[in-house]
Amino acid sequence: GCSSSGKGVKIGVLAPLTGEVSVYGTAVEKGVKLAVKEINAAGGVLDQDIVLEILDEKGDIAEASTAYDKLVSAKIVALIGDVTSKPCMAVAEKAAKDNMPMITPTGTSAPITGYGDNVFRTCFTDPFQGKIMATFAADTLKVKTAAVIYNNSDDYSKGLTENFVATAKEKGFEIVAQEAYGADDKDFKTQLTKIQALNPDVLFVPDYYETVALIAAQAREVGFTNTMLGADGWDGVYSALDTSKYGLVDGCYFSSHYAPDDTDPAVVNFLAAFKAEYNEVPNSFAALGYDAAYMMKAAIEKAGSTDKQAIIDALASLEYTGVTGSVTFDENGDPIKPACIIQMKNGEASFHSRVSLD
Amino acid sequence: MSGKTVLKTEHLGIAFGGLHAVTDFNVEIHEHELVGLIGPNGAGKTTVFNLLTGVYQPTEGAILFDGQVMLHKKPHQMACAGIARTFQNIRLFKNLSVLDNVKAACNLHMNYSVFSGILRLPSYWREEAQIDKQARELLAVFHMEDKADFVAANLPYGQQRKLEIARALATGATLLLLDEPAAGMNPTETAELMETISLIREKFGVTILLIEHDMNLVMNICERIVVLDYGEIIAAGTPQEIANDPKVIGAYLGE
Amino acid sequence: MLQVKNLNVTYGAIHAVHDVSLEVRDGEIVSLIGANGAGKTTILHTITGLKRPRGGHILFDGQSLQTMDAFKIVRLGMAHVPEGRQIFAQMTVAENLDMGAYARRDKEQVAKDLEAVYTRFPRLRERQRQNAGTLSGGEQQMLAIGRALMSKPRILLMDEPSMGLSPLLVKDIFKIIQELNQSGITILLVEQNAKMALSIADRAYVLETGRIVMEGNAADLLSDEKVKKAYLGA
Amino acid sequence: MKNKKTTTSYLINFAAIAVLYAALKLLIVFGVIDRYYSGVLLIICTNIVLAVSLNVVTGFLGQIALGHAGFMSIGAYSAALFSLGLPNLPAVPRFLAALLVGGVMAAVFGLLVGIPALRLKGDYLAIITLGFGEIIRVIIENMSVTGGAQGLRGIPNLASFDLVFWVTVITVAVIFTFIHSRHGRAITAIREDDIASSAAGINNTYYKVMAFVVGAFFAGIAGGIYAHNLTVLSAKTFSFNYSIEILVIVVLGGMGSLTGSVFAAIGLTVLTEFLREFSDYRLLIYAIVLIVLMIFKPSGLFGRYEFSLTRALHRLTGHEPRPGRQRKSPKKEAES
Amino acid sequence: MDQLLLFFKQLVNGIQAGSIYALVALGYTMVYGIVKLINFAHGDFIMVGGYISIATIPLIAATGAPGWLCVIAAVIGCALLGVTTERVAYKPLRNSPRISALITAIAVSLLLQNLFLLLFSSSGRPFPEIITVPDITIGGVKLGGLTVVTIAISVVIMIALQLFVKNTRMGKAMRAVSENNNAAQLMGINVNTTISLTFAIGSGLAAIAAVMYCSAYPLVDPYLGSMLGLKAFIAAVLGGIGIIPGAMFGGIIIGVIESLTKAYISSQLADAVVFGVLILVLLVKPTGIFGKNVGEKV
Ligand SMILES: Nc1ncnc2c1ncn2[C@@H]1O[C@H](COP(=O)(O)OP(=O)(O)OP(=O)(O)O)[C@@H](O)[C@H]1O
Ligand SMILES: Nc1ncnc2c1ncn2[C@@H]1O[C@H](COP(=O)(O)OP(=O)(O)OP(=O)(O)O)[C@@H](O)[C@H]1O
Ligand SMILES: [Mg+2]
Ligand SMILES: [Mg+2]
Repeated sequence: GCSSSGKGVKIGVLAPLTGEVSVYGTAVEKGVKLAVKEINAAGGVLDQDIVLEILDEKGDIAEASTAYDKLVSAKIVALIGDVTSKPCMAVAEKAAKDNMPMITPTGTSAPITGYGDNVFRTCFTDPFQGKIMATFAADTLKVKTAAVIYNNSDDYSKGLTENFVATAKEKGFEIVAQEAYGADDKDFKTQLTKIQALNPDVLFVPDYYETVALIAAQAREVGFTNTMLGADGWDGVYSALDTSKYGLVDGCYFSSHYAPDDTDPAVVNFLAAFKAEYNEVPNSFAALGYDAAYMMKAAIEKAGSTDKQAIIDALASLEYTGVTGSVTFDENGDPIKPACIIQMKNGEASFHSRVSLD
Repeated sequence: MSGKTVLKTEHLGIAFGGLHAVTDFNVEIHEHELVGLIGPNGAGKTTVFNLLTGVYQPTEGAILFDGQVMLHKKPHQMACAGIARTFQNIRLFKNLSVLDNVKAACNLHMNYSVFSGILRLPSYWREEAQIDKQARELLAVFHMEDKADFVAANLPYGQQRKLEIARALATGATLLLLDEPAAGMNPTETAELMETISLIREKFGVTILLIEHDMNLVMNICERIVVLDYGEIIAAGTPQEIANDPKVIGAYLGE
Repeated sequence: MLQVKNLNVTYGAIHAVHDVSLEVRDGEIVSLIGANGAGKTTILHTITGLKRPRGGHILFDGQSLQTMDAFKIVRLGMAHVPEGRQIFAQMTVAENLDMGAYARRDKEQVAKDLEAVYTRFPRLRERQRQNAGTLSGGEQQMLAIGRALMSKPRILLMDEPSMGLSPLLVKDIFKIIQELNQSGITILLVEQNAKMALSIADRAYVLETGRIVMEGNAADLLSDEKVKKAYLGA
Repeated sequence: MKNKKTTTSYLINFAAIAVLYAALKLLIVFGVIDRYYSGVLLIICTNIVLAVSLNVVTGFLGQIALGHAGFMSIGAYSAALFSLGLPNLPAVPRFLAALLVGGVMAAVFGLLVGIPALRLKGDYLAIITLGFGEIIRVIIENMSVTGGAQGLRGIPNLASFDLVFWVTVITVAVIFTFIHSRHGRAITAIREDDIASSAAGINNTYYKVMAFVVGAFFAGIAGGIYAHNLTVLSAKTFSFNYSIEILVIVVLGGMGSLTGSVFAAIGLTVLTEFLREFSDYRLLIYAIVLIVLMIFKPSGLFGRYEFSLTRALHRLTGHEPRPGRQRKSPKKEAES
Repeated sequence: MDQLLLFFKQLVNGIQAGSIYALVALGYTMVYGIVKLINFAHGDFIMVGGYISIATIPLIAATGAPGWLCVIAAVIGCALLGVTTERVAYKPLRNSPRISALITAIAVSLLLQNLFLLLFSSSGRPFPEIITVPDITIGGVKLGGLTVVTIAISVVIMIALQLFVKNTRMGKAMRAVSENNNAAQLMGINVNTTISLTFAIGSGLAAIAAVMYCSAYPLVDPYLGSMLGLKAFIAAVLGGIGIIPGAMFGGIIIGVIESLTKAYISSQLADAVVFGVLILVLLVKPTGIFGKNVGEKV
């Protein structure tokens, strides 16, 4: 933990800092910490510093739930977290009872915000991104056939797949194959060989960048040369590829919250600050954590107090523009914002177009 | 030869791969008898015990116990039928108390259910009290009542052998198979063991088949001796007959 | 050749051996007798380094063994036929004997000794390829002795070698022990069969509950009333 | 056998438990034990149930089983689906019935798995149970009733401290009496020497399976508690890593000591919570602690020792009961 | 595409994955065969080997030497790690219940994972391409050069190990130790060095496996070893744990089953099928495919 003096506005953070999914947890943590550092440097909120109570939950439901209780005992006024969907739900269930203002930066599973009016998120929902990419594939890429390879034991991957497939029907292109793999799989050649045999126009790979890097490489190995599509989980895929392999993902697209080459000062400053702080390129997890922190600050300021209900109301009517776009929340607490499509080309991920669901 | 036949084997035999460890083994043992089974090392004596107790399944022949044919019986079924044994190299429940070693063997004639056990229903108390009494009495026969709460592994060697016999008796067996009970005992201890054996024979009216290399013991307490060599019976008869049988002397006793 | 001075050995709380002193001179057969649990095995284990003494000294040709590792002690030319045989159950009879010669390099001499063992125990030759674990009790005992001989020891510690052997073989074993002794191997013999042991031994020690209570000329002990009553069952 | 002594000792222990319960209850009511600590209490109870149930198989039957989480998951899902299916049942019966359903379902699977698996021993049994555990996981992940990868949501939060506390007490008590009945004796005999046990007339297969089923049953109960405490289930949770965590508790406490399982369950849970402060260092420290403990206490903290309140009291009041082997009084473990 | 051709492609995919399992399983089985300890940390030794390689490759590249020489550093590093682990963590438990040693092994695995999590963060590091062997194409089926190398290495190691254990003096010592520690000492065998050597070899193999694995799946993270270790262990058990050719065989089998299941039954249920096969095999042959059944003589 990194709690300083008891005084100040206490905000809780829940994230997996150890265990298999700690990659994402630590990224979020970095984003949040950076934001709070800036906020406090700029005078904090309500003339007080923001004090973070960060707890690890190992990506485990039970741990998340007790960790949340611990945060409540520590008298936090609001919660940023959790990072992955299922712990998120366990926490949301309790937070709803406490009417605790809660923003999950990255909990993408649709039901999370359904637990109560106090639950918000900064990221896209699985359905949203699934639809976005299907729309993009149909309208922009004009594909006739597509295949999906997804992680069968991951709700993010599965959620995106379902919605991508559903939308494909509406948009009238054919899904020729849906291949699954397990959580810890490293070898996807079999599934890819099957897909390759059907030679679809695009391959949708809804997973996080480390797995994506492996899949991309093996897809090319079995001779699949067409375009691959992904979602915000792809952000950072270059960091998982050897420089000599950057070519593998050339001409691939993924949906994201912001474009690294965006000239919007918010983005530019964030990238600069992050690089300065941690000497690495942020991925979307970091960006979302960063924005979540700023939103919470904005809400508290707007509420003018640390009263829970006040903060929740403030969030509900918040209009905020940050790194991951300009956000308002819908009645569920899900963000209303367009997605931007990123194109990968020789080692550069650059803005391609903005897509929103009509 | 008084009394009815307890055990009868017909052409009993077993082969391990090519090796015929026991072949055409025919014996008939009568109630209350004490028969010795002797023979050179590797003759097949222990194997006979393993066949009689269902550890090995015979490759030929049949076992009749109390007139019933014992076919494809598992060891515990043999025990329930009334054949109990001790082992050439002691096999106690090392970390259990002496008392529990005996009680464990009483299990086969206890019958309160799991639930009465868990809920401590009357049947539990009744049966437990009863076998507790039985077990202690049995230990008393071996002068071990004071050792009841010792961990079996900490008993001196001689008493471990005795405990094994006590455990075998606790199954309520009518036929007792003892595999080299005197092995590793000095003459004094052996003498004591001989008394115990005859005693339990009187007290529990069991029939005993016993393997032993200690001729002093065998010749003194056995009424009848069967001699095995290379898996086959080479002689059978009273101790005197055996002691003077040239075949036996040549193969086993030496002179 | 082998000297044990005020040896004390404990198993946790159990004090198994008290101030035991004994010596085995070059070329002797020394026998150690005593009731079950007297501490005989413990003493042998301590001499060959399988068990560390609590106190006391063990000297073998002037070298002190009490802190030496078992495998080094063995390589000094000491072999041990342990209680309970301790054969390699999953190896064949032949492999077991081969292991006996592990510390030796003189190939052809090893081959000769192997032949010698097989002639001593024809049953082992019959069973060369059989897994030692499936041997009968007595066969395993033969194997244990044979294996010890394969190391061509200068001193041989035997823990109840006659245990589980047929009368005929018991006689053989004691004959073999004498032959070995004549061929120059010193022997420390632990036996339940005290009569036999004393009849072939030069000297003997009587152990009771971890203490030496009598020692001396084997013949004298053999005729000693107390010993007769306690160990010869007469 | 059933004399004054045992009866009084039962009473004493029951009294002790009741006192403990009252104490905890008061602390909760007066908020000394806040949400967080009572949450931890629930997890401790779950782990206790898991540990003592696995101890039946690993400690008393002496077989390594790496699939315990599998049975737990079956209990968890079936209990959850049951209480989801009967929304208008009053909370208490709904919860207890759900636990029972969970337990029974797990026991059924225990039977199905046990009969073939227990023909193997040692490491082979370990790996085969692991296999079954993983299969169960994969299947749950691919069924629709279980919510598949999305997990099962909206399970009513019925696991109140009072109920869970008493369920735990009863579990420990039942397992204790089971182990100290003829059946338990047979099971430990098999552990000691299965050749001798069958020669003594014990039907090894029957009792092995029995032990396995009892273990599975209570694992299922633990699953039920877990489900109604966290309201969300994910098949991933019940991977073999979880099975191993449970095994660690059992071995650390001492195989064959229920007292050990209980205290280890408490100790390790508290340790995990305590280490939460150290965020990324916690598992490192945890591992080191584990290694050190194993090296210095190879047979677990309690070995096979069982704590007995009755004995302790006797010692305090001076007059020792009949010395010798540890006789232990039931329920005691549930203390603390 | 022609179904038969597709089938062969899938078969090759299976063999590719399987050859890695085989390589890992060899190390597993080696240690188990002698020490009778399921060394749960074996997979994590592989992880360590991966990081060592990543660290050394640039240095080697700087000297202009071929990158795969990093295997030397990895082998040395892992061997040392293995021996130290044994001395520190396992040796004290030699005469304790085997399960205590098992728990310790698990703890060691946990320790390594989290140590490397602290040292190198949980984000995976790309593994450079150091083994560049041309692919072989037979009738439209491409056999990856890497696979050929992996299989070749596994086979060589398998044979070498087999000969070593069966025929050399050290090998005999190992078998003796694995059977009966005390008796081995009485034969004049230095048990400690024997066991250390066993771990050195086993861990050395882990290092080789690491290089091959990372070349096939070029991403190294602290958890790389956990699932791999498990799969390899299953392969070893399937083939008959402790039996060297068994490990090789088991590895390939597992790989092929996985691949064909994904291809023709269901990609979701692949793991379940693999375990199912394992269970069936064990039920039919309780000591694995190559395992010899050694009943206890009563
Ligand atoms: N499972 C087995 N596999 C192969 N051979 C066996 C097996 N069991 C026993 N034998 C062989 O069968 C023969 C008889 O063994 P058994 O143990 O019955 O001898 P025994 O008469 O008891 O000898 P001893 O008096 O030395 O105990 C022995 O030669 C032994 O090697
Ligand atoms: N591993 C052990 N742990 C605890 N006590 C032991 C151990 N081994 C032997 N003892 C005790 O040490 C004492 C001596 O045992 P030891 O085996 O040396 O006697 P022994 O003379 O060899 O008896 P036997 O004639 O039965 O072989 C006995 O009281 C025994 O209970
Ligand atoms: Mg025999
Ligand atoms: Mg002895």
